[in-house]
Amino acid sequence: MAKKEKPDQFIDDQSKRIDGREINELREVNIEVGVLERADGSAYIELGDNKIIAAVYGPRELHPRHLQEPDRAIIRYKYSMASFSVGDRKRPGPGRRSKEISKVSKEALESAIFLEKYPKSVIDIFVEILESAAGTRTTCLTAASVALADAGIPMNDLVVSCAAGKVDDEIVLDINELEDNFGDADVPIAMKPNTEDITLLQMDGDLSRDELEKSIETAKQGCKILHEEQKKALKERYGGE
Amino acid sequence: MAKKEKPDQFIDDQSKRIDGREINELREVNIEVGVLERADGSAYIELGDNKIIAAVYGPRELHPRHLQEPDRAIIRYKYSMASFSVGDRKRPGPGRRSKEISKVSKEALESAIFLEKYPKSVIDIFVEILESAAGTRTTCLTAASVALADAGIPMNDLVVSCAAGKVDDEIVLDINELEDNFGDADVPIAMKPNTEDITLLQMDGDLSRDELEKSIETAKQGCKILHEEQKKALKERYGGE
Amino acid sequence: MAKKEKPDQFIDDQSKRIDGREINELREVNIEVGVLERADGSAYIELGDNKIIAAVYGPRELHPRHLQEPDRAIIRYKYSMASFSVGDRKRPGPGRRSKEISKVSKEALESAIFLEKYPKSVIDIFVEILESAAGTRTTCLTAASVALADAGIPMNDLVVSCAAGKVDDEIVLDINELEDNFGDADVPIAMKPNTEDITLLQMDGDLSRDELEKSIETAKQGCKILHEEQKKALKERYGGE
Amino acid sequence: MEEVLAEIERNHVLDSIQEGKRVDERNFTDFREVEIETDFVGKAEGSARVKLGKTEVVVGVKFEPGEPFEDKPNDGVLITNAELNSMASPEFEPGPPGPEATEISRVVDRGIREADAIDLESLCIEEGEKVWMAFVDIHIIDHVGNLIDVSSIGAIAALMTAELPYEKYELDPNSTELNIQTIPVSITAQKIGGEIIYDPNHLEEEIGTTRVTVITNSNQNVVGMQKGISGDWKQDEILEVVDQSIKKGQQLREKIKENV
Amino acid sequence: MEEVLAEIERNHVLDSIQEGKRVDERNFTDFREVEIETDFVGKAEGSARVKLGKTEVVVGVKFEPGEPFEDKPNDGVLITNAELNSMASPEFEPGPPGPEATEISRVVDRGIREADAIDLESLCIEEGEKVWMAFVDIHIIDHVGNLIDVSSIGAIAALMTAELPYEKYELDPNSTELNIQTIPVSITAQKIGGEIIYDPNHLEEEIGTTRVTVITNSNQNVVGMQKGISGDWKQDEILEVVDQSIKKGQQLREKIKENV
Amino acid sequence: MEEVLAEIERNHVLDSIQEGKRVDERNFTDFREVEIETDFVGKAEGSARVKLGKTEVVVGVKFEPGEPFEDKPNDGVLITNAELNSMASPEFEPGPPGPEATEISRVVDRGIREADAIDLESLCIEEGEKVWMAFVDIHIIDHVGNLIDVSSIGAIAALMTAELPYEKYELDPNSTELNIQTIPVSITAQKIGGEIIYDPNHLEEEIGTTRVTVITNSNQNVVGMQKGISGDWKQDEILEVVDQSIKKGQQLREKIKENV
Repeated sequence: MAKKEKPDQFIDDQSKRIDGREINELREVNIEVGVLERADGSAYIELGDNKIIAAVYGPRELHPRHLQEPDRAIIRYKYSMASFSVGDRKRPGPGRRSKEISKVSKEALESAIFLEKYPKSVIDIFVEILESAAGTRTTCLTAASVALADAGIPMNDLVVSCAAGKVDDEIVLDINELEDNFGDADVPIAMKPNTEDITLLQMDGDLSRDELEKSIETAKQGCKILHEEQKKALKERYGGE
Repeated sequence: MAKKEKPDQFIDDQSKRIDGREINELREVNIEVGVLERADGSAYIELGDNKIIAAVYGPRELHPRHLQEPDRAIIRYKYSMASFSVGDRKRPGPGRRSKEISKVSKEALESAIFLEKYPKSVIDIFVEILESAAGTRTTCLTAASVALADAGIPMNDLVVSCAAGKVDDEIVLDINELEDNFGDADVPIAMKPNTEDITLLQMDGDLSRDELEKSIETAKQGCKILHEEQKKALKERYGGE
Repeated sequence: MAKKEKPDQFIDDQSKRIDGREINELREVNIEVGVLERADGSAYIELGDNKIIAAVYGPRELHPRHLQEPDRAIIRYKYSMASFSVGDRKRPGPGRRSKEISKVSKEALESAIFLEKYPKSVIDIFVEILESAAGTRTTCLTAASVALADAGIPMNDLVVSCAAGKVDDEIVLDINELEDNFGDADVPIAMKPNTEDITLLQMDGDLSRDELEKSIETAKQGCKILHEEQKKALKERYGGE
Repeated sequence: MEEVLAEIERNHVLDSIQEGKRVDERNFTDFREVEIETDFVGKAEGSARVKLGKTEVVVGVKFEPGEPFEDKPNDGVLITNAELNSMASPEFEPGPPGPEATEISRVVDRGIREADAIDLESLCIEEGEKVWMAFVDIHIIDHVGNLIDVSSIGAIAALMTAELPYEKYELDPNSTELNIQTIPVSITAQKIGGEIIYDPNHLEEEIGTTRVTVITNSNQNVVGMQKGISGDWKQDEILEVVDQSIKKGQQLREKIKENV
Repeated sequence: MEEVLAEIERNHVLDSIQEGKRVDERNFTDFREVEIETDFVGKAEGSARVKLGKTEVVVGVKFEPGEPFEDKPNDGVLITNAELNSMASPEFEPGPPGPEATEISRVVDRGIREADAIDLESLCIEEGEKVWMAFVDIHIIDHVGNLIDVSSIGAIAALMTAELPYEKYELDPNSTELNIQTIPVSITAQKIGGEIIYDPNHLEEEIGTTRVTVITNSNQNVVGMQKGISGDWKQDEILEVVDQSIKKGQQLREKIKENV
Repeated sequence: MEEVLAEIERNHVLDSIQEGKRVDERNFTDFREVEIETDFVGKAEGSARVKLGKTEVVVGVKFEPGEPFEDKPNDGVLITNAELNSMASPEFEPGPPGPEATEISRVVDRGIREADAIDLESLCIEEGEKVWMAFVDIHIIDHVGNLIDVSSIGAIAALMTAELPYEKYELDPNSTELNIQTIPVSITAQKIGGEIIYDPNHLEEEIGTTRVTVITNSNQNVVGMQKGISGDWKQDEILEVVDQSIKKGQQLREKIKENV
C-alpha cells in the first residue's frame, strides 16, 4: 500500500506550516446549529477536513432503573467514526480508542452541566465523524457543547476544545494529520472559557516542562477563537445580542 | 471445490422441470402435527428435501417487563438453520439473512393471531431447518402456522406460504435449488387462504409487471394446495370433519 | 514450534517419577489465607508450579432480582486463566473448558455451604490462575474452599480436591504436566474430608473398573494431605487449636 | 403527558388522511423533496448525503482489494451495511444492528444486486485471487420516515460518484473499472386507514398498518419487493403499488441522474 | 397455580421412588426405549435422529478439509457442539451455549476422544498441512431428560454412518478413511431420595440431588466420568454405578450396532 | 446500614484532608510503599507482582512471532491489556473491559510507547513479514486505589525482566533483542476539597473530584498525560503536578531499578 511520508520540514522559512497556516492559526472552522429534526439538540462542525455531527437527546428518564442516580442526571457520550471517514476503512463498532475518548469527553462535559437539576435522568450525546482529519476528539467536544446548548440543557459555561502540538521544535496550534502522524507531541485540552478551567487534558509525545506549559497556553488560545465561533453559530440560530 | 452448474435448460420439450415436475406442481409435501412433547404446539414438515420442525411456546408472561405490551401479546419468531442442513457447513448463530427472515415471518403471522387476547404476553415460535433445499422461509411459515394451531392459539385463519419463480421465461411454482440459484426470479408469498390476504411478499430477480402478477397468482395456487395439507394434518391429529 | 515429547518411561527403577516424586507423593504445597484487602475472603495456593489466587465476595444481594432464589443463596464460580499462565498465550475470556470447570466446581462446593441461611443472596467465588502446571481445577477448588472459610461463610466442611492418574500402568497421585499430557488417565475428585463424600468427580482416559477404584482411593489420600495444609493455613491466620 | 401529546398527533395524522390529505399537505402519491450532495467525504471513494424531506442519510463507499467468494471467482464483492445511528431517533439504541437495520441493508443490497447495477465482473483484479470489495456504509442520521427509499438513493448516488483507489493500492488503472449499469429505485407505500400513501413520514409510519417496497430498474422491470410490518395486502393493491412505483421510479431516477 | 401443579407433580415423582417404583413404571435401573434413525439429512455427511423415550436429538456430521493443530500435525480434528434448541424446553433461552450445553458437548466429545472411537490419524490428508475436520453438531429438540446419554448415542450413530465427501473437495478417496474403532456408551445415574435411578426423565432430574455419568468403551473399560449437579456421592455408590454402566453400556452398544 | 458506614468513612477521609493530613498518616505528596517481585511466573517471558500499599497487580509478558502492521513493517508490535479482575473490588463485574479498564491499558501503553521504552525496531525478525509481538497483560487483583500508577510499574518491570523465547520458536538468538531504553513512570494526583494529593487510595478516589496523571521518562521530560474524572483543573495546578511528577518520577524510577 502506498504510504504517507514524513515531510522534510514542517515549518518553512516564512514560518508557514505545510498547509500554509501560521504557527498559531486554526484551520478553517464552520459551525451550524440545529441541523437535525429528531434530536433535541444538534450541531454540525467542519474544522479543516473534519466533518462532524453532534446530537443530544434528553434529559430523559434512564432505563433500566438500577443505572439511575437518585440526585443527578448521568451523561452518556458516544464517539463514533464512520467506517468511510478515514483512509483505510474502519470496522464498525467502538474500539478501545473510541471507548477511551468517549470516557474522557464525557468527563470533560460533566462539570459544565447542572446535573443535579435532573435526578434519575440521562443526557445522551452522540457524535459521528463523517470525515476525520486529526483533532476529532477536540472538535467533537466543541460541537457537542453547542448541541447541548441547542437542546436547552442548562450549563455554567460552554466547553470548547482544541489541541496544540510540537513539530520542528515549535509549538503549533491545531495540528493537522501529517503533524499528528510525524510530529513530536499532541496536547488536546478542553476548557470552560469563562474561568479557563481545564476539563480535558491528554498528551502524548515528548515535551519538556516548559514546552508543555507553552502547549497548554497555545491550545487555550485556540479554544478562545473556537468559543467565538460557537457563540456566532448559536447567535445565528437563536438571535440575541 | 466442485460446484453446481447451471443446467442448459430448466424446462424440457415435454414441459417437465429438471426434477420431473410440471410447471404448476409442488414438490412432495408431508406435514405432521404435535411431534414434540415439551412444546405447547409443534409440527414437522417435509417439502421435497426440506425438513423442518416448528415449535410454539405460549402465550406466556414476557420478561423482562419493559418489553411487555399492555394491550396485546408480542410474537417472537426465530428462524434457524442447523449447521449441517446445507452443503457447506453453516456457522452456528443467526446471520443477517436469518434476522431478516425472522422479521418478515413474524410480521406475516401477526395479523392472523388474536394478539389482544393476551396482554403482556409473548408467543414464541421456533423453526429449525434440519435440511434445506430452497423454499425454507415459506415452508417454515407453513409449519409454524400449524404449530400455532396445535398450541391452541386463537387465529382468524391459518397462514400458508409458498414461492413462485421464473426460469426459461416461464413462471413456475415452488422453485427448487437449481431453479433458485440459476433462475431469474423468486417470489415468496404468504397468505390467509380464506380472504386471500397477502401477509408476506418478497421478490428478487427481474420481472416485468405482468410476470410479477403471474408469479403472485401462481404462488397463491401453491398456497391453496398447501392449505389442504395443513388441514389434513390437523385433522389427522385432532379428528373433526 | 519446539514441542514437548513423551518420556520413555514415567517411573524409573527406583519407583521415582520424572519429577523425583514417589507414586503417592503430592507436589510441594503452600497455602496462604487472607491475601487480598478488598475481598471478603481470599487465599493463595502454590502446588508445584501452579500459582493461584482465590477470592470470595458475599453473601451479598443478587441483582438483577429475577435471578434471586427466594429460599437460598446462589453460588457463582469463575475459573479464569491469566493469558500468561501457560506456554502459548491464552486468549482472554472464558472458553468452553473454563465454562465446564466453573460449572462442576460450583457444584462441588454447593453441598458444603449452608445456602439456606442467605436467601436472595449470591456468593461469588473468583479463582485466577497466575501459573498453570496441571491440576488447576482441583487446586483452585482447594483454595476456594479456604477463601470461603476466610470470608466467614458457614460450611458443614471444607472441600478439598486432588487428582490421581495412570502412567506406565501405575496409579499415581497428583499428576504433573507430562503425566497429564502423555499419561493414560486423569481422575480429579473433590471431597468433604469429614464424611469422605465426593462432590466432584471427572475422569478421562482408559481405566479398568479396578484401576478406577484405586484412582479414587489414591486421590482421596491426596485430599487428606491437602486438608491438613488447609487447616494449617487457617490456623496460621486465625490461631485456635 | 408526552404519551397524550403523541396520541393527539397520531389522531391528527389519521384524521387528515381520512379527509383525503396529509399533514404536510402532500397528495397520497407525492414524494417529499429530494436533495443529493455527492463527494463530500474526501477520504471515501464515493459519498452522498441525501435528504428526503427532513429524513437524512450519509452514505460512504470504500474499496479494498480482497479475495472473491469461492463460488464467484470472477466477481467483485459488494457489502452493504445500514446503521440506525442513535442520533437519528429517540428510539434507536446503540449496539449491533437489529432487525430493522438489517432489513434496510438487505433490501438496499438486493436492489443493487438484482438490478445488476454494478458490473461485478469488471471489478475482478485477478481471477480467483483478488477482486475489489465494495463496502457501502449507510448512516441514517435523521429519521423522519421512509428509510429504505432514502437509503437506496444514497447508496446508488455514492456508488455512481465513486472512483477506484488504484494509486493507494499500487494497481493498474486499466485492469478494472467501476460500471454502473442501471439505477435501481425503491418506492415505498404504506397503508393507513384503508388508503395507500407513498413516501410516509415517521408519524405516518407509526400509525400505518403495513408497508410494501417495490424496486425497479431503468427498464422499468421489478427487481425487488419487500412487504414489511404486520398487516395484509390484497393482490390488487400490490399491483396498484407496482404500477405507481414504475412511474414514480422513473421520475426519481431522472432526479438522481440530474443531481449526481 | 402452575407452580402448585409443578409441586404436586414433583411430590408424586418422589413418592413413587420411595415406594420403589417410577412414574413411568420403570425399574430403577431401566432405560427408556431407544429409537435410532440414521442418514436422514441428505446434505450432512452423516446424521442421526435419536429418541430415548420422548427425549429427542438430531445430530449432523459435516467434514471439511482444514489445518491440523500445531501439536498434532497428523491428526484429523474433531469438533463437537451441543445446542439446547429453544424449542426443546420452556427453560431454554436463545443465545450462545450456556454451562449446561457446554457440559454436554464436552462430555460427549470426551467420550469419543478418550475411547479413540475415531482413528484421527486416518483422517490426515497431508501431514501438517491438511486434515479432515469433523464437525459433530448435536441439536436437542425435545428435552424429556438425560440429555448426555441421548446426545452420546446420536453423536456416535451419526459418525458411524458418515462418509467422507471426497468428490466435493476433489480429493482422492484412497487417501484417507473414517474408521470407527469402538462405540463409547454413556450411562447416567441420578440420586433421588437416597435411591439411585438410571436414565432419569426431566421430572426426575428436577428433584434429583446429584448425577453421575460413566462412559465405557467396547472393552468395558471406563473412558470418561462426569459428576454433575450439587450433592454428594459415596465411593461405594460410584462403584455401584460403574458396575451397572459397564453392564448397561454393553446392552446399549448392541442396540446401537443393530440400528445403524 | 452499609451505606451509612460508607458515608461516615468518606466524611472521615475528607475531614482528615481538610486538617492537612491523610487517613493513613501520609503527607499529601507521599506515595505508599512499593514492593516489586519479578520473574515469578515461570511460563511467562516476563512477569511482575507489584504492590503499592495494598493495591496489587500481576503483570505477565508473552512474546510470539507475528506479522507487523502494514505501515510499520520493521517494528515489533506492543499490545497492552488491563483487566479489572472481579476479585479486585466489589464493584468490578465480569465481562469485557469497560471504559475504566480501557483507559488504564491505553494510558500505560501510551507511556511505554511515547517514551520509546522498548526499541520496537530491534524486535523485527524479518522485515515486513515477521516481528515479535509483545503481549503485556495487566491483572489488577486488589484495588486499593491508584491503578494507573501501579499498572505502569508492573508493565515496565515485567518488560525489563522479560526474555525473548528464541528456542521455543526455533529462532536465531542473535537476530533480535529486547532493549529497554528508558523507564517511563506515571504519577497520579487527585483533587480533594481544594487540595492536591498524590497516589490516592480507593477511599480518596471515591471522594476526589478530579484526577490527573503525568508520565515522565528518564530524561525527566513529559511523555504522557491524562486527566480523568469530571471536575476541573487550573493551569497552575496542572503545572504544579507536572513539577512534582518529574521529581517523584525520578525517585520511583530509582526504586524500580533497584528492585528489578
